[in-house]
Amino acid sequence: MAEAKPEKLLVDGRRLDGRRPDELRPLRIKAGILKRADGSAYIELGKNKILAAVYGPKEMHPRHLQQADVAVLRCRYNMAPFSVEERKRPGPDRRSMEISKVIREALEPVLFLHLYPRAVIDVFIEILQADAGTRTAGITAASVALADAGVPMRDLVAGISVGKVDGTVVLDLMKEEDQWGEADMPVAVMPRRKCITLLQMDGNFTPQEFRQALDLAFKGVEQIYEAQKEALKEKYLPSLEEGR
Amino acid sequence: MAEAKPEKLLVDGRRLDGRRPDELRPLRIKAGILKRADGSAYIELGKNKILAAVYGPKEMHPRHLQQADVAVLRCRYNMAPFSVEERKRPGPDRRSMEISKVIREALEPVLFLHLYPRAVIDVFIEILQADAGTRTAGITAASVALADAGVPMRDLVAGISVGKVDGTVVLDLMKEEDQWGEADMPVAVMPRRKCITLLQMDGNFTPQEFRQALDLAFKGVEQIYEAQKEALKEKYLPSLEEGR
Amino acid sequence: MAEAKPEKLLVDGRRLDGRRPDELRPLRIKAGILKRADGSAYIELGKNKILAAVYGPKEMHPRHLQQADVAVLRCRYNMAPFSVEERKRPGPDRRSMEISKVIREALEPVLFLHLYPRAVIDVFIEILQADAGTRTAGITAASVALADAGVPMRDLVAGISVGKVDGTVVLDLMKEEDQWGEADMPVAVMPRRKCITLLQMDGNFTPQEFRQALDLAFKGVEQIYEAQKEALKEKYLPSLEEGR
Amino acid sequence: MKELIASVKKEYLVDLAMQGKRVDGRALDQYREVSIERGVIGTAQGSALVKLGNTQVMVGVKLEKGEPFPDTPTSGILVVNAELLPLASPTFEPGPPNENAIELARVVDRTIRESQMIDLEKLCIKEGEEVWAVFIDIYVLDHDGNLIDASVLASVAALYDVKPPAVEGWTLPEFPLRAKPVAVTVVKLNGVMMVDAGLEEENTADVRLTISTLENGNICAMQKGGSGFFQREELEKAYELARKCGEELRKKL
Amino acid sequence: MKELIASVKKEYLVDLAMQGKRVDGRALDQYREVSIERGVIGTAQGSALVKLGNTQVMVGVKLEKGEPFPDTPTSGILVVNAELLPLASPTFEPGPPNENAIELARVVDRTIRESQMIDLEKLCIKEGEEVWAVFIDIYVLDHDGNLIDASVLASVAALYDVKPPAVEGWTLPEFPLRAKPVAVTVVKLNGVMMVDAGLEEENTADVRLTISTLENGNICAMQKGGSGFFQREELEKAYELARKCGEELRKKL
Amino acid sequence: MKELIASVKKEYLVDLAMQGKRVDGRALDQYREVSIERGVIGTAQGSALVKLGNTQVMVGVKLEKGEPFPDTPTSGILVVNAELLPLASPTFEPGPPNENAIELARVVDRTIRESQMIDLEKLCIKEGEEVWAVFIDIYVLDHDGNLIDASVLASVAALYDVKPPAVEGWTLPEFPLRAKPVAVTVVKLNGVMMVDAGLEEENTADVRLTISTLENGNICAMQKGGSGFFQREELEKAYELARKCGEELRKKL
Repeated sequence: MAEAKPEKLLVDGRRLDGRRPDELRPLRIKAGILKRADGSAYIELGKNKILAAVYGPKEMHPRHLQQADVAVLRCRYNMAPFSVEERKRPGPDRRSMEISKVIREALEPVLFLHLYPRAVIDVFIEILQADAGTRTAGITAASVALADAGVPMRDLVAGISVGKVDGTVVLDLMKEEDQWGEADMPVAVMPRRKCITLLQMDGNFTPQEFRQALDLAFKGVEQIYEAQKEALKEKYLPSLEEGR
Repeated sequence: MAEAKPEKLLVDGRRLDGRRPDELRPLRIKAGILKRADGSAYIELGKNKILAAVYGPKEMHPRHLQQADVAVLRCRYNMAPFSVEERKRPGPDRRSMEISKVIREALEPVLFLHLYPRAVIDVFIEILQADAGTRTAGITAASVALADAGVPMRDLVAGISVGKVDGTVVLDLMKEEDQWGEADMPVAVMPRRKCITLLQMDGNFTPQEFRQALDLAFKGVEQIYEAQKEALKEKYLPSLEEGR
Repeated sequence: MAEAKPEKLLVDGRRLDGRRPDELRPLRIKAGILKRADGSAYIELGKNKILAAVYGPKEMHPRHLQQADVAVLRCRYNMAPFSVEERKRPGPDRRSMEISKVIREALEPVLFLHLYPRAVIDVFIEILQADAGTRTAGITAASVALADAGVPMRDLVAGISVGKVDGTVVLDLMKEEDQWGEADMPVAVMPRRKCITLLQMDGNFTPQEFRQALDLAFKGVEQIYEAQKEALKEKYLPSLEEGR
Repeated sequence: MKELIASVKKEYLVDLAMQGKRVDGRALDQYREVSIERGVIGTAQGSALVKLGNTQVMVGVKLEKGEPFPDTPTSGILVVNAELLPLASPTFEPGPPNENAIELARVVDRTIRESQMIDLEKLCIKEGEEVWAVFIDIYVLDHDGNLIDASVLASVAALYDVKPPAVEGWTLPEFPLRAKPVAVTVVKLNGVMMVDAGLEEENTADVRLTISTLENGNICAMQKGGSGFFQREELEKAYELARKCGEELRKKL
Repeated sequence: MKELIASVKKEYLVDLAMQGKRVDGRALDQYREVSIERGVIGTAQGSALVKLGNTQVMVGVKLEKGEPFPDTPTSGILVVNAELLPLASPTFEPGPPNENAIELARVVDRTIRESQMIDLEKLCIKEGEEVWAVFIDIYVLDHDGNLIDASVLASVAALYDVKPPAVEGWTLPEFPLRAKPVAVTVVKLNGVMMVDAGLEEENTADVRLTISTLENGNICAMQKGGSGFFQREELEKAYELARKCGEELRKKL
Repeated sequence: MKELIASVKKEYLVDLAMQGKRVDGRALDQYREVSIERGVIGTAQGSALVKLGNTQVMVGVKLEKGEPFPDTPTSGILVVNAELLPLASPTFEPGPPNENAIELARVVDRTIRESQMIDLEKLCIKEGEEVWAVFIDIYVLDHDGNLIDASVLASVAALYDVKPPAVEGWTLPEFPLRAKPVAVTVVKLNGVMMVDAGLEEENTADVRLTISTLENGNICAMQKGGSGFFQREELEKAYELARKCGEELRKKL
């Protein structure tokens, strides 16, 4: 299924799908779509289709995993076998274990874990269809799911990837750009406080490009934050209005 | 080792081994043949050679697996590496995990698990030589082993497979019939109460054939039940008579 | 990387590396070379490079593994992926699991495990470079590491391998002798009490050769014991002398 | 797959059942609202999202070239895998498939395989060397009861959603399908039989029987589950429910 | 493999041993009743069921074609696997082989391999490409002590039970065997050495030594086990027991 | 990788940091003593032992022939594996790599891979069939903080230690290397940024950022770790530290 690399990823300032360098792909977020989970969210970003669910805070079992003074946050990022071109064998691999860790560390800063000693909060992120940027889109969905579950938060977390293609710094890499581009930098941000809670990078950035990339990331995060708030409003406003 | 399919599985109303459609293979059951186990039984049905052993009721460890109001029944169906034509890799596979589950659910209805809160009863079934119908023969042996262990029971459980070969519903499929036949339906029954505790099927049955198959199964189970009682008598009668 | 077997392993009473049959390879032991471990030692014997570390006695977790009246000794013998010609896959295999067991049983006789009920002592042996005789050199290092950790001991344990090459019983097999020789017998001994705490053998020994091999082993162990004591002196004498 | 539910709730469900009623007002032989959405996953060759009430099951079908099994050198390969995702229920835990996930996958596998709905012989590329492998991945997203029926529905719908020209190396005119098996699971509450149990009904029942049928009413797979038992005549009744409800469900495929 | 036994029982066994006696009346150098049944499993190429008193070990031998190891391109393959089945003892648990099962398999492996009883060079079919693999599966059915000796006996008996013409593709006139190694395990109770320990003796002893010998009295494998130790002169004594009892056992093969 | 340390100790470290001081007298931008020993393992094609103060990391590089990945048929293979050996810390446990070991290996992998220091295209032997695989095994021997920087240093040093003629089948004039990436990890204690955290500093800090740079100051890999966060301007500062300290470290390679 390996496709050939296109000659250029950027033609006349337009990307393969017609976007400008600083443009997000089409974004859609929906809160609260699962019945059993305490909180849930669904996100589509370009061709990414991702489901996030939250259980807890609830008592941690088995007990020896409890922390006496704080709740434990557990995250599991997982790809469906059918989410990528070549079927992925079910179960965790090294990539998904690392991603689960950085996602957890991206969400921890906004949670008041000290409010729930001995408890656990579980965050599950399922990639149903993958098109680059799944970890950051997963964070975006997970923080909506946490809010939907009623878990108190300092701020939301919004994630986006920035990168470099054909020498230009661009926002929100799609699959082809991720595959053939020169750099990829996933970023997660607390949108109100402007704090960076996830930062990874591979490829080649000059210091100047690094700064540009951060600028773009902050710009993208603002739009994502709006979509997050919209999704929560969409779910809760009707019931709030009913309540009047 | 794959053998060619014979032209016919049924010639003049006789099967490959000379049996009529409603005939069992030669059956032999022996109770109490292991020293360490609390109860045990050995069964030969055709070329099947199967050993079953029971440990318990005993305290469940680790404790967090205990059930406060009931004993836990655990079953493990396992095939010896040398029990089949091509050596089987040791350890559980998906097939044996499913079979272990349906065997457990076939035995549970006859046990008084509420008598032993926090306890566990372990049933181990080892297939030493396999010739089709191992799960049902395993149930037959396991229920004798449970009786041998002195576990109180509402009834025994007797298992047998029925199927369809060359369009005819037949009792107790042998390996060739299982491989090339048109349907296989393992059944387990509480012989005195006529209750069905295991029922699986794959292949193709008309509703009428399904009914016929059930009739045959009940007929086969009666003979198996006699052999089960005989085996228990054989072990316990001598000591009972000594006791006089 | 398979090399051809040399025509002879013993020429004019000299071995491939010039040693006589009853000679050890160059030996160097150093105690206390790791900061975090409670005790540690490093050994070079020929081309073997081995690190041993000890943690404990400390409380055993999880608790259900505690023994009410005695400390548990755990040993883990492990080969680095780069320690052998062909890269070894990380993680335990059947060989290392067996070796870990016999090493534990070689060390247990010198420890006062009854002094530390509910505790655990962990011994880790890492083979950084392998050249035959790793299990016995590992025991030699481990017992120095135990002493370095301050664990009370009845005696040290010194290990060495003896074997047979070209019909002659020889001390301390090197890799080529292990590979092409006719017998290999790892031995571990409490040097002061002359008790044998590890004995394995494979190959072919006449009863007479077996006796000769034991003689050689006891002879080799004496030299190893001296090197062990030297290593401990080297580490502790300076501080003892300071203390005067 | 059992969850603890309050005994007072159980008693209420049993009482209702004895009167032929159910907690959500359905008839004993009535399914919850059935929704089948096809083509939901672009990276799969075929896909479907099935909802039975709040239960949601997604299935993706992937086609890949592979080696045939030595004993069936001219036959394609069918692999069915089920994941009880931890996001679907507080009782599902991460890790390799447990016995419930394995049973679910194997009952779906038997239903598909024994119905012969896929003409596996047509999926041979080169005898003994290369065949098409059909991977059916069942992804349980929200567990509100009756996963088997939902999984069979989603698997069959996803298979019928396969558009073969999209697969590299594909030469057949179409994906070779020839039947529409449907599974109907009947549970028993204190002797009362009902179909499409919701989660609480499922947890109150002590036994279930799944019967997979074909267009002509023939049975291609069965599976009893749970620690209870059936009387002979209850099996007849279960078959009637399976035939009748199966026909209804098949119309939606 | 240690089980807890009451300390009063242990003291009794030790007292008996000090007087040269054993709980079941045997002499210190005497085996329990030895029974060897061959050809018990039709699906195996060779098989045997060995009983040492109440200890029961079954071994099945399977022959299959396989690839040789790169460093021994002209040599057949020997694989020994041991399963301490949970039905054989309350202390055996389901799961992959633990260190006791692995040690058992490896001691049997070394005994068979180092005795050179199988002429592995004859099991080469095509150099570097195809050889016969010999799988020895040890199945412990009832554990009443001394599993090593029983397993070696059953393995050697099962190998001699192999009837090669029954194997597809086999061309040699016979299965190439040329020795009968026998393992004798000696345990030490408070300094007293005895063979064929029953379970309680085994659990009372703090150390054991297995010595595998050949027809000519040569040693082909040894293994010390347990947390105790041996004096030099005890090894001499152990060898004498192994030679003498080994000869007796070999007669039954 | 967090260990519990007494809160009074934490407070002391934070107080020091606020005054621009550290517990061992170093400056905030100062590494502990760096020692790099090459060629320590004869069975590896390249090896190095790196010490950062008491932290010790050994790396062995092995070259083996292997099959290329289908999507990069002309490219050699790079495999990085890290073992947090239980002898290196009371908090490391035996078993398969946990998330900390995997993260460590993957950050080293990205640094090596994205710097393009190994010319993988030159490691192709036969397109689509055979290429050289480069195995980098990171062996953490003593954990006193800052394992990432030590592991990158040891890996790069070990790669430069590779003497290709020693490898069977090798035909290139040399092992094709072309860059020296260096990782610098910055931790933040109550807003104060410092490099090369010792264990206690590491356990007191709530966040770290690793920046791997090339000779020209470009960045080839980054990784944030820990449950804290960074402000935008702190990233600028971290980059400056990475560039400056990276240059110093590179001189030792």
